[in-house]
Amino acid sequence: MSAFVSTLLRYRVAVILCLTLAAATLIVPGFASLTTLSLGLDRGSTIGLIAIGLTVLLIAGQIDLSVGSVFAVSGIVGIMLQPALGMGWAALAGVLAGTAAGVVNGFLVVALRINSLVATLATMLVFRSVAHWMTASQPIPGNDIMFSITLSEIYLEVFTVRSGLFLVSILALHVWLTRTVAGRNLFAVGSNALSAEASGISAGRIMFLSFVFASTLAGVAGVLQSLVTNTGSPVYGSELTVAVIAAVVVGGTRLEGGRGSALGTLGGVLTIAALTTAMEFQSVPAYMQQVASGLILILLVVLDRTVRTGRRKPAAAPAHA
Amino acid sequence: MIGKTARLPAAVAAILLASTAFASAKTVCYVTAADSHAYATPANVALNDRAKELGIEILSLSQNFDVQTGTEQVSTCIARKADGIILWPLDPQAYIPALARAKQANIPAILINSPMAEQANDFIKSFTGPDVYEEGKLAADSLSEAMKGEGAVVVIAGQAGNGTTIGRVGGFVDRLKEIGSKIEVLETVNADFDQQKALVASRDLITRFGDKITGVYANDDTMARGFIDAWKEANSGKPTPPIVGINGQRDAFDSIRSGEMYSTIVQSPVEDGKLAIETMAEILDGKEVKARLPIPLTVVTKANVETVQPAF
Amino acid sequence: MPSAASALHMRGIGKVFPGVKALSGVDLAVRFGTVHAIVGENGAGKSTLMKILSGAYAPTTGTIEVAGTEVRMKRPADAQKLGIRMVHQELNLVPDLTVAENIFLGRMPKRLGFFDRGGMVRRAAAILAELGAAIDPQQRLGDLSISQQQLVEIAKAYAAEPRIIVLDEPTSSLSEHETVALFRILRKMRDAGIAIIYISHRLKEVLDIADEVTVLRDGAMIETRPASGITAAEMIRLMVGREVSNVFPKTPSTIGREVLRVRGIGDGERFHAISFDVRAGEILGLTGLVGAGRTEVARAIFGLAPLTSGTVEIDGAPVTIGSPAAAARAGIAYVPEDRKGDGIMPAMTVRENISLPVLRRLANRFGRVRRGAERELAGTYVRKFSIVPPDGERRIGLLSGGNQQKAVISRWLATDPKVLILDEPTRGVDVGAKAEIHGIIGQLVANGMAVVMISSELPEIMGVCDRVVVMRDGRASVPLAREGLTEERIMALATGEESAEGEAA
Amino acid sequence: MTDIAAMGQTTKDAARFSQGSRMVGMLSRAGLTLAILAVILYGSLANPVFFTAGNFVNVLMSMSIVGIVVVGMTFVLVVGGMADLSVPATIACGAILSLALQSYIGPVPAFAVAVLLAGLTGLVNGVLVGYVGINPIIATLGMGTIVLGIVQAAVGGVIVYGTDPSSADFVKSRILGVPMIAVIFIAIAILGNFVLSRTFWGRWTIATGGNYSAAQASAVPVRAVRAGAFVITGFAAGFSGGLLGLTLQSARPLVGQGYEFSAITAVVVGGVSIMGGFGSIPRAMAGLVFVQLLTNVMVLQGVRTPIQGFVLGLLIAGAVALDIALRKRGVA
Repeated sequence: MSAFVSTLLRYRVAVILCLTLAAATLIVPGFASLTTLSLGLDRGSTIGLIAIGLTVLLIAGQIDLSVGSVFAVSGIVGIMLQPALGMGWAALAGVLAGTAAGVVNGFLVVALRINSLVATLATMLVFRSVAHWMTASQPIPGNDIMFSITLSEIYLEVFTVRSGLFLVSILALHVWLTRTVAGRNLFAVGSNALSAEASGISAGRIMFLSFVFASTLAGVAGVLQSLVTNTGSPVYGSELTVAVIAAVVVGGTRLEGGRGSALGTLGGVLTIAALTTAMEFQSVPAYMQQVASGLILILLVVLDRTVRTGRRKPAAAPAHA
Repeated sequence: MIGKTARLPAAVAAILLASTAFASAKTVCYVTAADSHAYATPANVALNDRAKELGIEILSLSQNFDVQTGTEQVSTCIARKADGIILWPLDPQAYIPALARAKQANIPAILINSPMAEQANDFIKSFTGPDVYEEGKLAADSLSEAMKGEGAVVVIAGQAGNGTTIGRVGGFVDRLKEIGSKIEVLETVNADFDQQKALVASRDLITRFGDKITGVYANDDTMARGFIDAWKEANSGKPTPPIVGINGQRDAFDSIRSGEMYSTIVQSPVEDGKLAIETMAEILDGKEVKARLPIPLTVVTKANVETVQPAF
Repeated sequence: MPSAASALHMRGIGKVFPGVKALSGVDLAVRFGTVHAIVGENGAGKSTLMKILSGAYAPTTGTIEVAGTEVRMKRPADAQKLGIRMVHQELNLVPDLTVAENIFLGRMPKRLGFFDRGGMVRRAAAILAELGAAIDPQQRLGDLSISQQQLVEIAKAYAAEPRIIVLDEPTSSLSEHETVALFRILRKMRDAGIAIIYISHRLKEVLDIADEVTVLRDGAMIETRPASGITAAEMIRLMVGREVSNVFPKTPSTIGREVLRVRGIGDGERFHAISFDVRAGEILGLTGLVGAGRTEVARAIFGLAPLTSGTVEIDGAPVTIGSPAAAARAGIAYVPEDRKGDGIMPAMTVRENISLPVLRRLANRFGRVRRGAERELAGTYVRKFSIVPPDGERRIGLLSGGNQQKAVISRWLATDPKVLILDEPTRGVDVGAKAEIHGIIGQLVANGMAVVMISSELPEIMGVCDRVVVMRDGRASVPLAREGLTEERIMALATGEESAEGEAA
Repeated sequence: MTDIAAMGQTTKDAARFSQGSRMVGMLSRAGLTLAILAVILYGSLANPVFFTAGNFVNVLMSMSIVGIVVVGMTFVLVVGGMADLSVPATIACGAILSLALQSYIGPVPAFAVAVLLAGLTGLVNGVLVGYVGINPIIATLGMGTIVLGIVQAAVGGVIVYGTDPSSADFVKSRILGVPMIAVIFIAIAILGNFVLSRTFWGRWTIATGGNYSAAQASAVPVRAVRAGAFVITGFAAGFSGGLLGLTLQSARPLVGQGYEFSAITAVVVGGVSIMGGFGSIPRAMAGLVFVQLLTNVMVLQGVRTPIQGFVLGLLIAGAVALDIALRKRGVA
């Protein structure tokens, strides 16, 4: 295939994003505006923050289905403890709750050697019921609505606290992945754990930390969500995990581990955010939105395949997470 | 390759074009619970149709039962500078900050179908639609009337943590206390408004309590049907204990005729939708509206089953 | 140089696995600035000994001294801190990182957590140049050929500036002239005072490179001798504890009609215009440098990879082969190169491994596999090829390499193919089993089967084959008759010093 | 000759390759049987109604719907396909169509069409996974959302009611006291077991899961086999969806929610390796029975619904961890 096409394929995420934006601008009146941008970013940032953690985890060759539940638990803790600790410390506690959840996942997978898909399927259920337990299945209100409102203030026409945090973190992730030794070691572990071990890299430690990192970020996202809505709810984030995994994979990160990029994830998150926003502007029914995002997911993964089959590896090597 | 990449914008375009065009009329932002649901769908349809008659443009966003999506969608509405917001809350308070910002932006907002916590009242012009808490109370009355104020009931509730569930269970329990009835609640199980889950749960409840069950309260008719099926499996021929459901579905009416159910509470999605948009229209015309505009709730028993229209 | 200081001294090393005594009382003394070879059949305990040396296993008994001081190694990292580096038989590289990143894996040059890619790439390039390997350090490792990766593995160990370097079958995937290059490097390292421990089945190479030779048998140390004072024959005797007269016996067979005819096949990438034919009762050798495209040709003929040009004929009738299943139907069988990866189903029993390609035939019309028939089939081959242990219900993963290989061959004989393609059938197989496998191949051709045998080991090619096709850079020479063929001639063709393009045939 | 090299290597791969594993396999299966007995014992002591024919019939009926999915899911896990997350969509497809089409083409054809379309979804999954080589999680996730979206669009999102009561009566009928639906489930389980453990296709499935490239080099049509597992699951899910629709006589698009995880849970608790190449229908069924009995006991004991999830989660982790621990012991 021609150089041009292969370039298109290499930057397929960016291409798809641009196409989406272009199409939206043409078809949706008033789409191309700063408000839309800030909206998209803000909506993207919840998924995005979790996606950052999951990107790291997927590169390490692991997966975490429990992020949605962690999201809820952290939010609840962050709200519940407000009377006792005050807003700031409560928020911190919420994030730490996420960290703790990550420790549990990491322990199950690294120490007990349980396949991460199974382990986090289990913790997904456990953390979710913990959320119901703590709240007796009732959403709990926070102290200060005004703070929630300021949290969703828009600065410089574009950024909310959330979206700002998201963008900064993902750029940091990009630098970390590409420029630091630890970042490269992460790829090594995801690509071939045994070799990494043999080269003196502690694969177990890296995987464990990846789980902690992922859950912590889910915690951050959860706390922010709860602060913005001034509510801790046991049902938060139940729809989230799938969306996040989709965003990361659309971003070209591979579930088998060893490959992925922060900017790709950014692209994936923005694509999905843009798509949703655009379709909502046009009152496209939710189920049609599902079809669209499903199609994009499959399409991009197929493209990813076609790029890779240029390589020596047999086309349909069994895909093991 | 090119072919593949080119197909995407086409797809997006198709999807986007398939939807309604944009106009300069007054635009009302309608954040609905879902666009694929037995009750919500007819309500949405009614609301949209009435809006056309009133010459109002509707921008409808579906939360698909996800609160978080909903809160974000309210922000979308604000950013779109809608002239009004009709919100179908799935949580008693999560939307409050968003509604507060709507008020800051001078966008009038009203709630449809489900109530929210008191703090919300400062930010909304009105709450139209059935009062799920009220429904709980009505159910309590109807059931204790059927049970002569004594006996033991099982409650088959909806999703844990869901606003409607909280209202309908809360209203029921509080009302029983209120009238100091001697009815005891044996057990409350969550069946997520799902007939199969209700069926499975009911089987276990029937095995567990057997004849102790002298009354049943289901948060909606679908789950009531689940209990009836379970009961028939367990002890065929034996008449069901008095069962009270909510919604007034067509098949619930049949069950009432055949005596399998004691009563249901009709809340018409059509009324629900219409009332909401009409109220919003008045607000847009600068009229004052009542803070609480209930849609009629009718308790349907054998007595009036032939005269009342089923909700859907 | 007897004066040189002791680099490594292992005393009374023993290792016991549940139920198995892997090593007992092994003493090993290696001096700096020498190449110390360790030879022995599979299961003699070489790998275990090396795993202990690399810190992967802890010895049950015994002590280890490195440079005169006793050490305890709990994990590979410990060994590496002591300057011990392994070059493993199965590569220890990371496909998704670049060559440079692989070479410096685990010890990338850092500055405040950040690493300078430029410096790393430059150093990697320098090292690769020193090793005379033409590899771009920026390339993704996964895109390299196996032999290139092998070189990267060696570069990786070398770059760590080790005091002791252990090479486990480093030439198993290297071609002769790459081997020569490797030896040059090894000598250089030795002269730089590094202690080199060299493990190999290839005794000729051992005699080339080693200063001292230690022979292991059944987990015990038999003898250590200066390489100058030992011959290949002696080594074999010490290894197997018996005299093996002719290593490659050639069983005579009558050569019949042409069975497989390959004309001008190519995959448009790794091999082009390959033509040859094999006759009943004939063994055609397919050799050449690794990466010359031998395996690719075999895989393509067997339908594991697509052909873009050329024709394949069986018994004069052209066949189109889209999948291994189709190949099997056409009467082609293939015993792959990578036994662990492409050969055996470790979790399955020997019986299940053997019956796999013929299951359909063994199944009744409801698809139910007839157990009796299956057992019988497996049993026949287990007996015929004296597979040890003689138990079809044993998990194949537990068998020795040689016996696994015999089972894999049996699998294909069950389909009674017309053509059998064997890809490095005796790699990593010990001397005894090697002879057995050659015996089996002998029987097959004697019964009129046509065999294509891929091998890098010239003595084997010379000993076993009737005709030889030499490949170079994806092109094949004309088939050369065995008579008057010398190893030198083959090397000349393989390395391109002499050219005899195959289009002629 | 004992080959230490081979031993060392087996310790790396799943320990089940080792000699000890046969014993360990039995041990872990025995463990599950013991666990089931323990639950039964506790149940009967804790609750009088637990150990009654009526209750066991309940459990049987409750597990039938998901059980049919479990049969398919077992194939997916054994072939190394990890999981089929499109199950909720295929169930919805089966349930909605088998009811919606009744009035047009009659109950039986409606059911057939519904199952066929579900199978078609499975086929697309299979092609994406087996032939295009996409990670199963992603492929089925994507297909799931797409199909569910289409189904919702098709019925405009409202509840679909059955129009043919006789079909309901059939499903609810009983044979010697055993509910028809359970009979169907058991029949399917037996069929599935036959295919997986006795036929060449089953052997191919296990081989492909065990070592893909070796199976391929052994003339096993690996791509088809991988795809097949997903087709089987598609049909199974469609079938159970159809039955679900008939029992309820009503169906909503989200009717299948959660079944994918319940199915995976049962299979995994049954000790089927998620990495493929190992497992059987009986194991999966044992897992299913255990989970169902436990849930039943919890409900009878009045454990709150959310807490049940907690126990279930611990259960999965516990079961798998135990299994792994046992295997490790089996090796070194």
